[in-house]
Amino acid sequence: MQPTVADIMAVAMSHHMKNGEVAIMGAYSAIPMMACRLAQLTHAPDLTFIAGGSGAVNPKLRPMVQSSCDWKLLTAESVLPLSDVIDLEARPEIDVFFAGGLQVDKFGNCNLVCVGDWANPKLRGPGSVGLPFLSRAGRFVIYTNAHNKRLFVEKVDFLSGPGFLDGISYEKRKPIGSGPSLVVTPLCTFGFGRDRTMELRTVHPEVTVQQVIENTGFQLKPPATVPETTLPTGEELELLAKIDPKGVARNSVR
Amino acid sequence: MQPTVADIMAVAMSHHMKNGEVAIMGAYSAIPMMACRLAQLTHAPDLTFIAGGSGAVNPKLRPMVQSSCDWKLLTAESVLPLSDVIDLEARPEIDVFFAGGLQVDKFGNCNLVCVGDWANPKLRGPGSVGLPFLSRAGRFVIYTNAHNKRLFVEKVDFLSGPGFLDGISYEKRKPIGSGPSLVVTPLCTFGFGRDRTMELRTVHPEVTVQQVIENTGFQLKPPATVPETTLPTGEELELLAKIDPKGVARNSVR
Amino acid sequence: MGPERAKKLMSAGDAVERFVRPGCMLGIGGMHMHNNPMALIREVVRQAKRIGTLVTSPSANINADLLIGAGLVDEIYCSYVGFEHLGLAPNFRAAVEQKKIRVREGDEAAVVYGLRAGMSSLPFIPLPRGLELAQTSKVNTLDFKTTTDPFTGDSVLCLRPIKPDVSFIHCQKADAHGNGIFEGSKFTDVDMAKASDKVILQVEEIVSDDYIEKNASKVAIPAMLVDAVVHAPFGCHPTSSHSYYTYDEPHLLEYLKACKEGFDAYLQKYVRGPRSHEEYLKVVGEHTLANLKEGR
Amino acid sequence: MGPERAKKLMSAGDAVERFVRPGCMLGIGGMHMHNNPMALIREVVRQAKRIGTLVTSPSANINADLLIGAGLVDEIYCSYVGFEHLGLAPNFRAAVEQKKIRVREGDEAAVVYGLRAGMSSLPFIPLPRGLELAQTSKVNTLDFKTTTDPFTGDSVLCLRPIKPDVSFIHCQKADAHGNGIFEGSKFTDVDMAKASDKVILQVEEIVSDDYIEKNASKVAIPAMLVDAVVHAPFGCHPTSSHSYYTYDEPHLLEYLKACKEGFDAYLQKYVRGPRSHEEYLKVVGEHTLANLKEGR
Repeated sequence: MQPTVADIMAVAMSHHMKNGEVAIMGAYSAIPMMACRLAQLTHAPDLTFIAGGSGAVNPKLRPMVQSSCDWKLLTAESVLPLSDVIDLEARPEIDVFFAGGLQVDKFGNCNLVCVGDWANPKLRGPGSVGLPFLSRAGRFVIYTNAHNKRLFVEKVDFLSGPGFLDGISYEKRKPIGSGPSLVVTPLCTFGFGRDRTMELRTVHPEVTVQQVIENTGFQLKPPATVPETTLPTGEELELLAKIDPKGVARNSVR
Repeated sequence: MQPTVADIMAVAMSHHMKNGEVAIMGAYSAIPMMACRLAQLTHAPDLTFIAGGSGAVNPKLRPMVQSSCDWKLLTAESVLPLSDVIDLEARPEIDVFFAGGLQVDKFGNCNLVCVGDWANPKLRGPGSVGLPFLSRAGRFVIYTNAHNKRLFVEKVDFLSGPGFLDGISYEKRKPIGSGPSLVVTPLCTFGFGRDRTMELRTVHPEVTVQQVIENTGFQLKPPATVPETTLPTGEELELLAKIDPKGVARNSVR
Repeated sequence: MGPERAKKLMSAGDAVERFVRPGCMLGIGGMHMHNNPMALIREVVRQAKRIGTLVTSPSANINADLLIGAGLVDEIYCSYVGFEHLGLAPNFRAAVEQKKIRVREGDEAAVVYGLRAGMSSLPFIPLPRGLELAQTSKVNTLDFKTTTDPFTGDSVLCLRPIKPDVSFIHCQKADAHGNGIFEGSKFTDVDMAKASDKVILQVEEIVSDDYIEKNASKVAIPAMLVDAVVHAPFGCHPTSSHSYYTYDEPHLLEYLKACKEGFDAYLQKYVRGPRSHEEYLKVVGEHTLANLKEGR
Repeated sequence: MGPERAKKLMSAGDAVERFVRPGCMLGIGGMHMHNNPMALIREVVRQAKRIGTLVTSPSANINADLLIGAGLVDEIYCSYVGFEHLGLAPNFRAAVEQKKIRVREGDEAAVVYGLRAGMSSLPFIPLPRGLELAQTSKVNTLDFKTTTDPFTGDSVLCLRPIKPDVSFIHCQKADAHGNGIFEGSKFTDVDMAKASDKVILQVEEIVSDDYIEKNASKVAIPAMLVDAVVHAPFGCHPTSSHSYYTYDEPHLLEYLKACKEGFDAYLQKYVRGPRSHEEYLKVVGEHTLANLKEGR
């Protein structure tokens, strides 16, 4: 069985989760949900994850669904009113927040509001939703279903979800969480360097470093050799096929 | 069938409730609960009442119980978390709040905290609980299970539940509700006059005006004739006997 | 036993006519493509009621986009308007880009904490530290202001309470008095009902007083908050009603296409043409509805 | 399928030993003579753990009075300590009158809004207008302070958040991970659990993971908030556990009498004497417990 791009992304996120942690995700998060379920079934049985708006804690994903508020997610361990979910989002207990955006910049800042000036937008996006809570999360993972220069930009046009801000003044703002820790795209994974900017960590199979550079809107200085993203093991692939037999998430990228 | 003192008190409170209103009561409120249920079964089918800490809305009182948080109250129309009850207490929707105290003064201020100075109390009471919300209730009814000079005092030693304060400065404090409207004791009922002090309105059967004066710690200027408190009708007595066949509330006074 | 209680049952048309004042602040429940009170929303379009300010749960969908597309919304206080995996909200997007609507920029915190302040009669609500780092408060100085924490002396970002004049809430069951039960997620709908002056409750099913007594602990919306109960089976279509039916993805895609190719035709076919919710369901078709019930 | 999850089941003794630090702020759930987590409270007395600050639901009963009578409470933040129709709380009353305890005077608003601020990570919480008329805030300037409403310029009374170091909560059912279900009133217990750093959950019954999955919508306390699950059938005695058993009025009257006539004898017979909750139940007697179950 060949892994799909979504499989590779899910496994990268799964490996990032530690046993006993609490994770949360918002809208359009089929891949992060699948990643957390995979982690529970492999190395992190005590991982807890909350499927955003539905209020479902540890949904069993029987079946996997697209919408973050689907009734089917309520086959879970508990179902919280959204108000309780928000209280948890604000607590230090949330170890990992899954985030995305219309734009993501090199400091890991996310924008879901607009392209161009807020008062005169070229494109109006949906809005920030829960992204401002990134400032309070233990750490956060950025995932995207596309990788291009419109998405990965030098500086976001609107700051919905605070990453490392401008890098320099970050410490002065007395951050509560520790900021972005991992970026997973259909082409590669990024981490963050000492200067708090994105650094290319791995490229997915059949993707070249050059491709990543060409599709990223800020400057990358990749090392001489960039390793390939860890591929799913046979066991992981089997589990992914069990979690999502219809490919709702597994076939959602490209 | 002879009415008990509690029957007479319940009927006085029942007649005070209008159809469509919302009422709320706290601890030790068996008689107000019985009064509200009686009103629902007679002239006020759309009266809503909330049994304080239990969170029960319109408990059926099958059976009548002593404790305001009893599980048996949950045979009701809805059961709210206390937090929701408090939100309702703060809303303008609450038309009638039932209140009591260790001390009640002539302006209808209530005290559940202490006799004597707060820092050096002669008697420490339980505490104010929900009485501060009296300031936000549409109006409030004071009920007591005793009537003596220690209870009805010139001025409360601690202001738990604001009535008409000192009378004079009341308007200046921009009250939200309209203050106390009725006082029901084992001896009589009081209303409030233009100077916002308690006025004797009716005496219960076999009680003299002189008895009330002697047992009240502030000066009363009763009119020449004080009518007798309206007695329960045959229908009301029958309903009270149905609501509380074991006399949990009906036999709770004297 | 006892005298008869008043009932609050009425048609969507009567409820909207009676409780939605032109220019009011309207709250709308449901989240993403779930539990949107669409029967009431289509009725607002039929009656062409102008909405002064529209406020929704943290994630609006067609509930907001349809009203905006009908040109009825002066201002929106929003956290997110979109169609999740199906893409952006075309009418919202166009109205903002063409400046046909005023935006009070919000986020999940703004809506949730704002409703909390509204429902608890708080004069304002201070936000947890960190939320001030997002740009939201910089572009919405009407709803976000700063005061001093009286315990630490720190400067703290605060929100204005949200108190809709009237809200539309969909839940699955209610009695004729308005005791409402959710058979799935509650989203921010209970908070919105509590924060609102008037509430119109749209339900799949009217249940008896006896049913409510046996399920009192499931009642999330107490009758005293509710002013009208509207019986509207499939009243969330094309969105889902949790545990009753799933969302109609082909219809939502048809809607998204129509937004780009001629929204008036959509409005004529599905909203202004049918004179009632019952007629709307006929246009959608029994077969489609039965399939959505299957797919829940 | 999948690897085994960690369980949080432990004895009352182990839970109290591990999570109650001397001098801590302890939150205690239950209200009036219902759902008081007495098995845990008796264990605190056995281990003679000093409580820096005790905070309870808006209406405390024997849960607070017993700890105070055992001389273990330095300070109490309270709204009400009493026995409802059975009278005043003798140990609380005596300790305050004899100045053996510090009182942070509160009221229902103080506890409920304070817990809300705590559970929602708010820096402080402003109160609805009118509550400042009561005298509470005048005698408790630690928890009540004034700031400026940034929207109106008015002066507003505010509360300090309540964030217990550890809380004791009783609910009727939980799984081994701490997903807790109330089969009756929730009082302020969910808020308290959410506001606390650590939570010890005392339950009547341990249920399976499967049971929780089938009743997920009834779970009010999610496992992630819970640090220890203590299985203690009749663990609320002499108070009630909603839907499981009623309160033991003769025992409460015996308690009230003992407070006046020699509290050490009561403590010896019922608390320090029995070495565990199981031994306590033997002292109370099977027959008594069976009757309370009948009378629920």
